[in-house]
Amino acid sequence: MQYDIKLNDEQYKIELLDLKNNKAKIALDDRIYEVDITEVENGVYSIILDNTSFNVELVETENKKYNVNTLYNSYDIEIIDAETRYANSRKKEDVDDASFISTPMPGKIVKILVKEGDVVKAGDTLIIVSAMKMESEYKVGSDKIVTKVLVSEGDAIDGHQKLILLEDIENN
Amino acid sequence: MQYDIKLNDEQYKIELLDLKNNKAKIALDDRIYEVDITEVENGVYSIILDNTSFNVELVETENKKYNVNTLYNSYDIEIIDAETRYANSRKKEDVDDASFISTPMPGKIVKILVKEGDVVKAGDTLIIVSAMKMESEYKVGSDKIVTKVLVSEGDAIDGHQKLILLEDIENN
Amino acid sequence: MIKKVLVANRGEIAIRVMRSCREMGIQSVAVFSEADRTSMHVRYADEAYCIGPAPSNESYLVIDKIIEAAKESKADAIHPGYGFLSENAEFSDRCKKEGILFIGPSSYAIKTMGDKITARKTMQHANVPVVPGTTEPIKDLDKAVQVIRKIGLPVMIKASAGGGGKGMRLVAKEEDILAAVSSSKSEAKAAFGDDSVYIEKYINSPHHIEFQILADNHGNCIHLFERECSVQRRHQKVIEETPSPIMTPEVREEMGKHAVAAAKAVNYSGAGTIEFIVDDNLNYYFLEMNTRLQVEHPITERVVQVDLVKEQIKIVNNEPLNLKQEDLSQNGHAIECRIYAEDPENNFMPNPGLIKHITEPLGLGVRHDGYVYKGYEIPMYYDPLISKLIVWAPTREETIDRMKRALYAYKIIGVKTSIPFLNRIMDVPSFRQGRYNTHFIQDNEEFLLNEEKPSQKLKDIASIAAFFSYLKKIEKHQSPVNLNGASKWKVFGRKKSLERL
Amino acid sequence: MIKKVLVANRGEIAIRVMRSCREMGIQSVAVFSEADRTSMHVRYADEAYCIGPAPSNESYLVIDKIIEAAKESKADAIHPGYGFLSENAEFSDRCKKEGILFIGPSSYAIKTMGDKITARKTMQHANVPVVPGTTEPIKDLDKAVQVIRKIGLPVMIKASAGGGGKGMRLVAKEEDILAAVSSSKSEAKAAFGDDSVYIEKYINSPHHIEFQILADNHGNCIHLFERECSVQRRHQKVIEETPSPIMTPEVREEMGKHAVAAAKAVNYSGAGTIEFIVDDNLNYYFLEMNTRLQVEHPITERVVQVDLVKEQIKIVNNEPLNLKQEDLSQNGHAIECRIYAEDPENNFMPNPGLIKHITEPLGLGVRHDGYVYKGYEIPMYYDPLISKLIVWAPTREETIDRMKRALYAYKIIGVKTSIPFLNRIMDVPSFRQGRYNTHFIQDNEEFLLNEEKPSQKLKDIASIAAFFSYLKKIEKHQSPVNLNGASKWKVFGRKKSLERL
Repeated sequence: MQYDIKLNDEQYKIELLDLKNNKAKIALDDRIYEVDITEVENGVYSIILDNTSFNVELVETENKKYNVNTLYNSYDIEIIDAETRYANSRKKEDVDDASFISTPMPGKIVKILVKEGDVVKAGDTLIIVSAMKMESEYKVGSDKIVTKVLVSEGDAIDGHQKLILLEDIENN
Repeated sequence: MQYDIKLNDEQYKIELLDLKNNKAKIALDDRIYEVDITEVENGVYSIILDNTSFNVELVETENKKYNVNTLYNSYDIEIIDAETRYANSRKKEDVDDASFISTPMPGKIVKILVKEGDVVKAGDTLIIVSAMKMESEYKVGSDKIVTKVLVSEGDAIDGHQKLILLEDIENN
Repeated sequence: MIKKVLVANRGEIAIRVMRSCREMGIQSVAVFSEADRTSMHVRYADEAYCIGPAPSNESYLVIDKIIEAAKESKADAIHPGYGFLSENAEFSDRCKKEGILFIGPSSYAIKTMGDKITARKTMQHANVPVVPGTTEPIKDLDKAVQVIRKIGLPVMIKASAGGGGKGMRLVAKEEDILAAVSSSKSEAKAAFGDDSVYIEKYINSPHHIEFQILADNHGNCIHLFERECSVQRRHQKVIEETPSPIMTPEVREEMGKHAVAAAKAVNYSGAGTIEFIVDDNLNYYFLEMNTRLQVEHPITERVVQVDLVKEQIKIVNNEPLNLKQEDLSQNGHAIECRIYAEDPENNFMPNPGLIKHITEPLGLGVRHDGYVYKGYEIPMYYDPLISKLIVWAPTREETIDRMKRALYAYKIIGVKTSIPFLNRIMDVPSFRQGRYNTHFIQDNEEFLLNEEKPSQKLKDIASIAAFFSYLKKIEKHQSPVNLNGASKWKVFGRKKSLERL
Repeated sequence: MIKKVLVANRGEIAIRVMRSCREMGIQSVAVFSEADRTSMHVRYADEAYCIGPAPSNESYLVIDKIIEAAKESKADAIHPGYGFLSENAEFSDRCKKEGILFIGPSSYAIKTMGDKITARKTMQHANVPVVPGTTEPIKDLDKAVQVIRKIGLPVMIKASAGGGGKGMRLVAKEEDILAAVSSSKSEAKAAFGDDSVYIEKYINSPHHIEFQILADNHGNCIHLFERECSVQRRHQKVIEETPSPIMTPEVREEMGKHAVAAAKAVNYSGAGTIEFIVDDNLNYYFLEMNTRLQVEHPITERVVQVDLVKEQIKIVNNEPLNLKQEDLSQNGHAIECRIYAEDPENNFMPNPGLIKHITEPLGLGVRHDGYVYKGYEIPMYYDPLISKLIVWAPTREETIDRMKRALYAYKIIGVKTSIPFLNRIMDVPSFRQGRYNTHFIQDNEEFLLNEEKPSQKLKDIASIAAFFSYLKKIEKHQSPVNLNGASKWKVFGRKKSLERL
C-alpha cells in the first residue's frame, strides 16, 4: 500500500515492499532502500543502510505527524493515509475564513489588549505572553474582528493553544 | 480498603486513608504516614516524608509483585488483594507434591544429565546451564523421579523457566 | 563546622552544590517551588521543603521563606548558587542576623560591587584600571554631553543601578548624543527607579575576560587564572574557555594581581569573579565583580584542579586557604558549552517542555552538569539552561575536537536545544584559531544559523523512520497486544513482520 | 595515516575506542553479532557489519569474518580492544598479511609474553626480577618435588600454557606436594592439552601492581606509572587505583625502569602493561605482560593526562612518541570501580537482562564509560561488565568520598549490579587506609556481603511505593484512558485522586 509522506515542504510516495525481521525494503518515489531498522529505545531508531549506521530520533507531535531528528537536522514529517486525505478534503473550504492567535510554546498570559468585538488593524498587538522570563507580543497579520477571547490574564497556556479567535472584517 | 502487603518475609496491613494530589495518608499496621509521593519517571518514585527526600525505584516482576530498591537495599514486595487470597487458597494443596528445576536467570542449556523416568538422589546434578561464560550445576534437593524434561541441550532459556519436572518417589 | 547546607536554588547548580556537600559528609536541604516538585534537586537532596508557588518572586526570591526552611531544617548554612538571591545584600545580612552562615561575601562587598559607580571608584582607589569615563552618576543631560565630548567618541552610556543591558546605549556619532542620553536615562528610570547614568569609553572589538578569585577570612586572597567569555549572544555568555587564547603569561600575571587587589579592596571573602574588558592589544579594564559562583566555574575547576564549592564551604568554616598562589598553574585546556532549551532557528526563543528522551555525553575528558531526565518537564518559569558540557584536553585544539565528539553524542528529544548551534561554533575558523571577540556570534550569524543541507538519502532515512513509527502504531491498533514481541502482520496480504521495530 | 578503524570488539571498550577515533577525525566501523544489533557500539559507529551468530566463537572470535568486514569497509586498521582477539598472535599476523594495520604489538611480542615460561626467561635475560622458581616446564613429577624442596615452601604450581587460575595450586605443607603437583598436571592437561607445569615461590600477602607502558616504532619506550589492582575477587580485578597507596617514589622509579626494560626485551610497540607481584616490603617480581589495552586504563589516563587510545593510533601511524618520561608525572588520584551485572548476594552470579531504568553519575571529577541504555537487554553471551566508573580528586581520601558520591547517584533497575558491594568496599577501614592486598575481599567478606539492615521506616517507604504502583495499575484498568493526567477515582468511596502519581 502506497502512502504520501510530507517532509517539511517536500512530498513523496512511500511504500513498504518487503519486511522480514528487521530487514525492510522500501520505495520512496523511485528510490529503493533496503534497510536494517530497529527501534532501540522508545522513539529512537537505529537504521543500517549499506553498512552505514544512522540514528534517528522522533516524537509524534500530532496524530500521524512526527518531528524527526537525524544528527544535526530536524524535519517535520507527516504520513498522509486515506483517512487524512479524506479529512483534508473536508476541511479545505473553511480553513481560510476563520483565524486565531496562538503561541508556539507554553507560557503565561501577561496582558490581553483586546476584547470581543474589537476591530483590529494589521500589526496591532493583541496579546502579550511570557515564557521563561521573556515577553513576546503577538500581533495580527491583517485587519480583523475579535470574535472571542478564550483566555484571561495570568492563565498558563500550552503551545499551539487557541487564545483569541478572529474573523475577517468583510465577513461581518 | 485494607490490603496485605508482604515485604521479604514480613507481612503488614496497608491502607490508603486519604489522597489529595500528591499528598497521601497511609496506614501500615498501626504506623500512619503522611507522604508527598510522585512517580517522577516510569517506576521511579520520589517520596517526601517529614521533609526527608526518599527515592524509590521499582519493577513489577510478576503481577502484583515488585522488586523495590531504596538507596542500598532491595526488597521483594507483594500486594495481596482479595483475588490473590482466593488464588492462594486454591493452590495450597497441590504445591508440595510437585516440583521442578529452574534457574534464576536466562542462559543456555549445556548438558542434561537425566531423562524421563530416572530416579535421582538428593544432591545429584540434573542439568548444567551456562550464562555469561559461567557454568552452573543444578542439583536436586531430595530423592525424586524425573517426570518430564522440558528442554534440550543447546536451548536458550529464560530465568525461572521450568526445565525439568520431578515428583516425590513415595507417590509412584 | 558546617553539617547541613540549605541550597537556595534549583536546576543544575543546586545539584552541583549538593554533590560537593555529599562528598564532604554534609547533609543537603533542597527548597522547591510548586512547579519544581519533580525537579532533580528535590530528589537528590537529603531533605526538601516547598517554599511556595511557581513564580520566583513568590518562592525562590522570598527571603523569609528561605530562612524559615533553613530554621526548620536546622541548616547551619545557606548556599545561594547563582542568580536568585545570590547577589542580594539584604539576604546576606539577614542570614547573619538569623545566625545562619551565608556561603558568599558580606553585604558590604555585595553592595559595593553591586553599584557600578561605587565599584568604579573603589577600583580606582585600589589602582585597578577602569574604563575611562565618569565616576559620578550624571543626572543632568548637559553635563552628560560635556563629559562625552571630553572622553571622546565612541562611548557607552550605562545605568548606574543597571544590569542586563538595560539603559545601555552606544554612541558613535556626535549628533546621536542627546537622544541616546535621554533615552538611556528614561529607560533607567523605568527599569530601576533611578535615572542616574554614567559614561564609559567604548572599547572596540572587546574581549570579555574574567578572573576567578578565592579569599578567606584570614587575609589570604588568590586568583585561579582567567576565563575567556567573549562568545556571547545579547550579553549572555554562550561558550567559555580557559586559558584565554589571546592571553600572554605577563598580562595574565598582571591581571591576576589586579583581580586580587580588587577583591581585597572590598574585604572579600569566598569565591568571586573580577570581569575585565580587554582590547586587541591586551589593554584591560575592570568591568564589574560577580560576588558569587559563576555558571562557568567548572572550566576553572578542571584546569586548576580545585573544587570551588568545597573551597567556598571551607572558607565559611573559617579555615585558611590551603591553596597557595605560587603552587597553582593552568593544566591543559577546558571549554564549557551552555545547553539551553531554546530554538536557535526561531530567534533563540525559549523552548520549555517535556524531555521525551535524553542521551548524555560521557567518556574521557567530559564533565556534564545537568539536572533534566527523561519524563521531566522543564517549567516555563525559570532560566532555560538544561546543562553545562565541560570538556578538557591537554591542548585547545584537542579540546575543541573532544567538544564536537561530546556534542555528537548528546541527544535530547522533546525540546529544541542549542546543541546544533554550539556544534557549528566549533567549526567557525576564527573560533578554531582563537581569534574572536564579543562580536563573534553577530559576525558569524549567517554561518551559525545556516543549518547544513541534508542529503536526499538523509531525508529519506528520516522519512523511513517516521513511516515505521506510523506502521507500528497502526499495527498496534489492528491486532491485540502480543506478549512475546513477535507478531505476524498481514495488512499487505504478504507475510511481513514488524517484530523488534 | 589511518582514516578508518574497525573496532573488533563490543560493549564499553568499543565505544571508548570509537570516541577517540571521532576526536581524531577517524571513521569507525563496528562489527556485531546477531545478539548485538541493538548494542550501543553499533549505534555509535559510522558503519556497522554483522559478523555472525551470538556465541563469540561464531562471531567476535572468527578472524576471517573480522578481516572480511575490514576489507569490505576499507578500514586501514583494526583495534582489538581487550579480550576476544586482542592477544591473539595469529590475528596480529593475519592483519599484517592482509595489509591492515593491527593496533597492537607484533605477533612475536604477543607470543613471547603469552607463554609464561618463555616470558620468565626473557625477563631474566633483561634483568627484570621474576618470582623465584623454575624457568623450564617440568613434566616429571619427581623433578617437580625436588625443585619445590629447593625453592622452599610455600610455592605456587602453575600450568605453563595456563591462565585464569586453571591448573594453579598453592602448596604450603611438605605432605601436600605430591597430590598438588599431580592434580595440577592433570588439570593442565585437560584444560590446555599440555601437562607442563612450572613452580614459583608463593608470595604472602601479595599486592598486584602493574605499570602502563607505551612504546613507539622508533625505539622510544616510556612508562606511565603504576596501577594498584589488589582488590580482586577470584583473580578478577574489582577496583583499581593510581597511585598505589603502598608505593614509594624510589621503588616506583625502579619498577618503572624494569617495566620499560621488559617491554624493550620483546621489541614492544604500542600500549601494554607489565604486571608485578609485590610483597609488603615492596619486593617486586614480574608476573606477566598484557599486550593490549587494559580495562583499567582510564585511571592512568586521568592521572597522567594522556589519551591512551590516541597514543596507540599515533604509534601505529609510525609517529614518534611526543611524551617524554621526564615530563610525565602523576597528578592527583584516580579510582576505577567496575560495575557488573551480577548479584553479590547470590555468589556474584551474572545477572543479564533488560535495563528498565538507568541514571548515570555525573559531575566534577567523574568519568563514566558505559554502553547500556534504558530498554537495552544485556545479552547472556558476553562479559557482564556494564560500565566503569572512574573518579579523580587531588587526594586519595577525596577520591574515595567522590566515588561514594558517584555510586550514590548511579541507579540501574532491571538487573542486579555490584554497586552496593562496591560502595561497601569504600567503607572498609583497611581500604580507606590503603592497607590491603589481594586477600582483601576474602578477608572482609562478611562485612562486604552484609547488607545494611534497613529501618522500619525505610521498609515502609518501599511498601508505600509498591502499593501506589499497584493502585495506579488498578485505576488504569478500571477507568478509561484519560488524556489530561488528572482523574477522579472513587474506589474507596471517598473522593481521592491519584493524579501525578
